[in-house]
Amino acid sequence: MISNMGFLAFLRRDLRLINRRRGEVASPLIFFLMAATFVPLGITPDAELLKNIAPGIIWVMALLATLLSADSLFASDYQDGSLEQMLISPQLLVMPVLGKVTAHWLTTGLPLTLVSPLLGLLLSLPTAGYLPMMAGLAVGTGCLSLLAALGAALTVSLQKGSLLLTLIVMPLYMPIIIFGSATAQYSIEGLAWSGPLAILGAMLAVAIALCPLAIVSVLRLTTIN
Amino acid sequence: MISNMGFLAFLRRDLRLINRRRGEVASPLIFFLMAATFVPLGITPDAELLKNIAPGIIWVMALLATLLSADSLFASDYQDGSLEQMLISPQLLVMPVLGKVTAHWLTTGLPLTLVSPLLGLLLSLPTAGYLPMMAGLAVGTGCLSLLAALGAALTVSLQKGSLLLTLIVMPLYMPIIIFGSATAQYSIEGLAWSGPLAILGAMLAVAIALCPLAIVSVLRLTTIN
Amino acid sequence: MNWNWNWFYRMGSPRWFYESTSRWLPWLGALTVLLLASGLVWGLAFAPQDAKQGNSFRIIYLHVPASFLALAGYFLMAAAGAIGLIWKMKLSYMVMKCAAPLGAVLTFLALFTGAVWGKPTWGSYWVWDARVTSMLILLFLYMGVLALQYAFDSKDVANKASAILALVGTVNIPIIYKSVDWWFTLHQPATISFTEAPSMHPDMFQPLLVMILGFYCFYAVALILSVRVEILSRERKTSWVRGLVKQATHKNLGAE
Amino acid sequence: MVVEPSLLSVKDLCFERDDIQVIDSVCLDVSDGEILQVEGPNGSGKTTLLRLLTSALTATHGDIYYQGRHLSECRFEYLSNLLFLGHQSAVKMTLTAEENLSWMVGRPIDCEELLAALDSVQLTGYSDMPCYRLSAGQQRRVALARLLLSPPKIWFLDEPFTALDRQGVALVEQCMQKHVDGGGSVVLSTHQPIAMDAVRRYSLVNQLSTGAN
Amino acid sequence: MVVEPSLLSVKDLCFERDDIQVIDSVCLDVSDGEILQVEGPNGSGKTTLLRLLTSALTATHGDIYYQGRHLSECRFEYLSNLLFLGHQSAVKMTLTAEENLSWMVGRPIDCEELLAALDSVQLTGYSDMPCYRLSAGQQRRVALARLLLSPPKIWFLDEPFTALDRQGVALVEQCMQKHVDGGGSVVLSTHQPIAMDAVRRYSLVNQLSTGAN
Ligand code: HEM
Ligand SMILES: Nc1ncnc2c1ncn2[C@@H]1O[C@H](COP(=O)(O)OP(=O)(O)OP(=O)(O)O)[C@@H](O)[C@H]1O
Ligand SMILES: Nc1ncnc2c1ncn2[C@@H]1O[C@H](COP(=O)(O)OP(=O)(O)OP(=O)(O)O)[C@@H](O)[C@H]1O
Ligand SMILES: [Mg+2]
Ligand SMILES: [Mg+2]
Repeated sequence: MISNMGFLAFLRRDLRLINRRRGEVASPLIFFLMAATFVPLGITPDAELLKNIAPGIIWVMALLATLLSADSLFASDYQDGSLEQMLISPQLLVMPVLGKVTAHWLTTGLPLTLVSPLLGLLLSLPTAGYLPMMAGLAVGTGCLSLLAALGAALTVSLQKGSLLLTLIVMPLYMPIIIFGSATAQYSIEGLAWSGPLAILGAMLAVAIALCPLAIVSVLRLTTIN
Repeated sequence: MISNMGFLAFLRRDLRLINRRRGEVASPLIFFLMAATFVPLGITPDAELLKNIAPGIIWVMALLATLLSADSLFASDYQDGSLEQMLISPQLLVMPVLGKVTAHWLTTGLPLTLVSPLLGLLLSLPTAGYLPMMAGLAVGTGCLSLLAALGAALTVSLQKGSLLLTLIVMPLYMPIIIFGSATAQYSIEGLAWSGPLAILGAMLAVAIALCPLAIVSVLRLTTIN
Repeated sequence: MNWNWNWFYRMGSPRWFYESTSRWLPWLGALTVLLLASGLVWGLAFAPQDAKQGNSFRIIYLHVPASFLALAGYFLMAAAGAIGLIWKMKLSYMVMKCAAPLGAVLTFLALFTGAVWGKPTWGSYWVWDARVTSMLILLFLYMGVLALQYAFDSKDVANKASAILALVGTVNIPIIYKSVDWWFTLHQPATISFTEAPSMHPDMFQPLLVMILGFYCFYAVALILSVRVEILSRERKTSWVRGLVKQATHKNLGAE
Repeated sequence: MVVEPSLLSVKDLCFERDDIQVIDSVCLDVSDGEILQVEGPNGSGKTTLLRLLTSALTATHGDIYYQGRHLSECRFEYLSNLLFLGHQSAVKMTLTAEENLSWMVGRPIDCEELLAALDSVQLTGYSDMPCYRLSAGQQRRVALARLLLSPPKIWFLDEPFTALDRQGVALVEQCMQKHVDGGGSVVLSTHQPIAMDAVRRYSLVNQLSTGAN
Repeated sequence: MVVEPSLLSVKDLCFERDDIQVIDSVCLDVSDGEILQVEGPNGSGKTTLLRLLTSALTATHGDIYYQGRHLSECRFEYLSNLLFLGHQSAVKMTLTAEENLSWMVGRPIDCEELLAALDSVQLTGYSDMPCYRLSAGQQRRVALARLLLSPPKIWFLDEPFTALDRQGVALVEQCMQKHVDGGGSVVLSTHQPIAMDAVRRYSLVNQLSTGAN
């Protein structure tokens, strides 16, 4: 009974919930693509200029896509009473929460990482930048999902939480975005990019260890009403 | 009875609903400011480069802020049955819908316009750009709100509509963002910026005339289930 | 007046569509194969090399027809949606639904061939040229319609909602094209635009015409085929589809 | 036959959703001063029928007449004379009881009348508390306070007794009695027995389950 | 006094929310094979009490004992033996009835058992339909099918009869009877009369409204 309520069960259920609405699976990918085309439209089509800002733009986009989809992470579970059922279940909630976050990453962070070479192409990213950018995104979006889940847990009991969530989570994203875009930037400039990537990895490790615990206690706190 | 259910009534009610969550009133402002600080972090702190991309960045931010807050425009009314009550009320729904959209604009577009000089300062916008940028934002964000409302109406009955909404609305935003950022760009380059502003104005006029009608018929459609 | 509209309503009947297309689909299919095969062989093997671009220009025989149809397909889709909204015709919704993925694929093909072509001619796969940008936005419009179509569980609502979105998109397409064009001229001197097509040598142009015709036929065949599949799945409970199924199984058994 | 046309008359109403016939040729009449209870097991289509009658849904087939005229001719008049209370009660959680009520009534109304209505539904101390702080039954009472303030002639009530205690049920019954006595009509659906005599019943049969079982 | 400790025993439970005493020194005992009905008008704190007992809320004061031991000592055991069904029924609208049920039961379960449970709640044809296409009562039935599959000893049911037709109410009563006969216990709140004899009542008085009126 307990094993069934664990990591894999939640992962499977959330993926199934997301998959039920077929339009939704592809949309993080498309959002990413679409938002990236806005930049040249609003700024400049000049490849020379775009090249410089490409990694930064891609990271800002990754961040916004994660945030946009995060507010529904716990919202529907809260409204229909599933969250309450989770909270009064006997086992520790850490694994279920990690399962939910993984499902979120699999449907935002991972597709975004996979589509990033295409964005690099659109924004004339130099060839040296592709591999580090993908590595950085793969690791960094994990952190993004975990932090977004924390924000979602904090705002779950508020009706209109999505903007508030952004406010809470954004400051926490600062270091990730700095090191993330640095990873690509370093390799473009010919420097060793393992440094910022290692820092990202360390942040991910800490986030995996601490965030689920924090999320669980925050959920216990905010859903009491 | 009919006059009470009109434009002003909905405007007043929506403003009150938004105001009830005090954290929400300031948040578009703060979102705007915060997102703008990400740009130098992720991209470059170089003022020369920033100057060129400032209007574009501000417009992309305006757009994302509008989109982020749009998905709750009709969602709560749908869930608690208010929308059904609206739809079976005897009068035409155009005025109420326009009231709701105006409330949305007053809490996103308007504050964004007001705070934009500060962002210009952060991103080293040249002095000549301030006035045209504000004028462009004031007019353009109106269009953004109307189109976002159309997207919100299309996705209101879907549980996880926020990403889908982005997908639907973004392509429609392209002309607005082009002319919007051009307004500031022109004046910086010393050209007459009344041209793009006039086009924005024309688009707003068309959107005000057509969008509410479209929104009403879409709402009648999507809420039937 | 009545006799005047009869054909129109009969045309709206899925069964009529299915049965009449059964008759002339093979002919259209044969014509498509003929046109595409001859156009390809002519264009790829016999047309002269381009003076500046060498053999890489031959991709034009895919690129231009795909681009044409991508755009035309959107208008067809929107028109089908409008007919569905106004005359509540099931068949035209089916046409709209099937035109969306087809158009999206063609748009992608145009983008892809353009990008591949861009590498030898422009030196990079992607350039923010006006027409290229508006093509990308067209792809997004298609995707919006597709996503909306599949997001609703009620087929009726899905049809109407995506029809409305397609219509809003058609209002926007000219605006988008104009604004992107204008934006392009604002930002960039026309170094690598292809707005003025170099007047082509007739030996190059004739196979292109054949290919464009072939693509139109191909589009028609693909659309009709997928509409027929859609009809069968939607009308599977009706007696005439059951009859068809019975006939088909009978034939299969007879063959064995 | 009928000399004086009945208030609401429904002829052969059908509703199909995704190829399932949810409502199958319903014919009914509601005259002034009448209470009609739509009955049927879960899933038999009571909510769907009420939503069809309030024109929140559009029938695939069949006609609705209001005072003898087809609905398409007098839609505005019909909708102005109608009140609908569904499973969802349209109470905004972040607004107070008073704000919710004044909004829902849909006509200018003075504060005392509002407070009096809230008093009658036993929400005396709660008028300026946001509704998410009320219990399930109290939230329902906010919506029901509309019945005390509403001029419309026909009420459509979908399970009005949900979440109400005994005293609340009695109150709603009282409201309905008063409305009917004043010449209004009520169409309601409920699974609880009603302690009123003037109730006529209309039974829906569950199309699908009769087929499936 | 008590030689055999009762299953659940509550001493002097208080709950305060925003300085309002919602639950005021509740003392109660539930023994094996007993049905306890928590009574009280709307807003008297029934839901709050049930949520306190299931530890979804934390009491400001007072103790809960499970089989004689304080809850803090045997939380895991208590929670594994408990089933709670609240106003919100935790049914996911986009999942099918079958998926919802297999998820909610929380233990590996084979398909036939699931279908049999759905059959018993009269959802025979509906097992693979997404739940938003079900009627209010049918959605409630999906949640109630848990009762047929649940091993927990204590059931906490908050208004289980909401939206159910007469046959559905009888079914739930039957379930409760069977559960109690097997040595389980039920704590429920409802405003509808229950047609069972073994029901003990516990009355809550409405603190605020008695003060206010
Ligand atoms: C991803 C990149 C590209 C896209 C999206 C694209 C898109 C289009 C479109 C939409 C058309 C049809 C225009 C119409 O409706 O008349 C077109 C035509 C054409 N394209 Fe491209 N194109 C791309 C790259 C290229 C490249 C790299 C070349 C070669 C230098 C090229 C050469 C042409 C030519 C010669 C035509 C036909 C001329 C005309 O009818 O105006 N395209 N392209
Ligand atoms: N989230 C909340 N915040 C503050 N107060 C609340 C909240 N929920 C309920 N209350 C208050 O607590 C009291 C008890 O509420 P509760 O929901 O327990 O009542 P109940 O007995 O279940 O009523 P009902 O029969 O209507 O379901 C009520 O007076 C209510 O106003
Ligand atoms: N949104 C929907 N989409 C498709 N089918 C639906 C939808 N809502 C209800 N149905 C189906 O229509 C039928 C009638 O539903 P309806 O809600 O009208 O029943 P009801 O009589 O109100 O039941 P209850 O007593 O449970 O409220 C049911 O069989 C249900 O499965
Ligand atoms: Mg119902
Ligand atoms: Mg309660």
